Amino acid sequence: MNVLFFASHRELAGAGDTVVALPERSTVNALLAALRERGGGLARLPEQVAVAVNRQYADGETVLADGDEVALIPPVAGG
Amino acid sequence: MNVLFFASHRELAGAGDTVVALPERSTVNALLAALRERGGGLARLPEQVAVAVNRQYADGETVLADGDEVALIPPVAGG
Amino acid sequence: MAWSEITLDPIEPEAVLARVGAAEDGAAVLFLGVVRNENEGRRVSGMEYEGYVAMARQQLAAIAREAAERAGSPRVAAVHRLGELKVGEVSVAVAVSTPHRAEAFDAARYAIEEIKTRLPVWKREHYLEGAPEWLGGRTPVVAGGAE
Amino acid sequence: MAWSEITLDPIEPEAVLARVGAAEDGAAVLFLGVVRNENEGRRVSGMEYEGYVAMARQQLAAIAREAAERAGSPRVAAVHRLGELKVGEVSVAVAVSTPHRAEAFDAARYAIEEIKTRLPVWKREHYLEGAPEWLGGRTPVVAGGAE
Repeated sequence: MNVLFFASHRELAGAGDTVVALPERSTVNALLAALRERGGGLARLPEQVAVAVNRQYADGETVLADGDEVALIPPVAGG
Repeated sequence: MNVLFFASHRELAGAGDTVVALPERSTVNALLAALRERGGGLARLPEQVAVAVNRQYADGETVLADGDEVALIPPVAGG
Repeated sequence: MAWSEITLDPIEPEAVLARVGAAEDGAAVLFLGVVRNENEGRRVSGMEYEGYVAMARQQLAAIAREAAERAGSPRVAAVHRLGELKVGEVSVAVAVSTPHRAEAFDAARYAIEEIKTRLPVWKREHYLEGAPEWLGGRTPVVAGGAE
Repeated sequence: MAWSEITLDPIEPEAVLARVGAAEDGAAVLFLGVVRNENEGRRVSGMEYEGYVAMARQQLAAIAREAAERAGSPRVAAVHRLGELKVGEVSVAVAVSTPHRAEAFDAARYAIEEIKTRLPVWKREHYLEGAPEWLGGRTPVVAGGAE
């Protein structure tokens, strides 16, 4: 599954996106754990991260499906 | 003393202004009473009237001086 | 310095907005009052504004100053038009800019509420059918009639 | 229909205002967010806006729709700019028109608060001295990290 990074997260990841392989019916929280385990900048992801699944904010228990567009959302600062 | 009328008051008075002779140290309320006594449209002035003396809102007890610019202010409806 | 004007000319919103703004401001609010085509179920064809111009100038300047004090920013502009206006024309405009948005919203709202409450301006509504009528408004400060 | 846009081009306030307004509306409110020259005591030279464009478009459209529902008027326009902005440039504009003014103020305020809270947009401040920094903002919906 493809995961998008933005702003400060993009700088931590060193890239705008990455591909993550997860067991079927994994949750958003499992995805975050998998990303942190990669170490490097991603190990320094904040404890609380907002996530969007298919461009909608989603909580940690949301179950992911293959083909979902997942994005990590740093604290927003529009306007 | 010169008294200015606007909008609905102007229509009651049939004129934009009028001259009123009052004893020295008369109040705004005395002026209003004198205007009502003239009869005609002015007898139909509302019971409560706002008054400006020298372009400032003034209450009924305000004492008038010769040369004051007095204006009757109908309910305002700006904007 | 807060800016204000009573005018007979059409109001240009962008010109009012251009009177505010500064490098330290992160927010600007512009309010426009516009003549609308309906009031209390009657179809309106236009609005005639009359003012006590000398006093209205003073009052509008005072309102703009007070709004500037509330905003903590002198960048306040307020203009009210008099004369015959058509539906869709702007009768009043208020612009405020401030470092942060809460103050701009608050001061713009304050200014328009005060304008409606104490600016010595009156309006006569013209209808598609029937005679024009002076609109009832608010009495700013009451002098007792009955002594 | 409420209108919204994520854009890379300069925002023209009068064009946003022109998207609202109708014969039945007596009030219009325009809010502008502007890049300012100072933040928390540091002198700012400009602001770099990054967005998750596909999602930001959806969120801004949803915010405009919600503001329109609150206003009871579909005449809501909202636009957010991305890219590198200089001090004094407009980053966000919201316009609302309604028959009466309270609804226009309320809906404009609602829209900008929601934009600040949930629009997936980030800004990196550039300073006269020192390296640019991503500004801390608000976390919209939190996914727990620790399981």
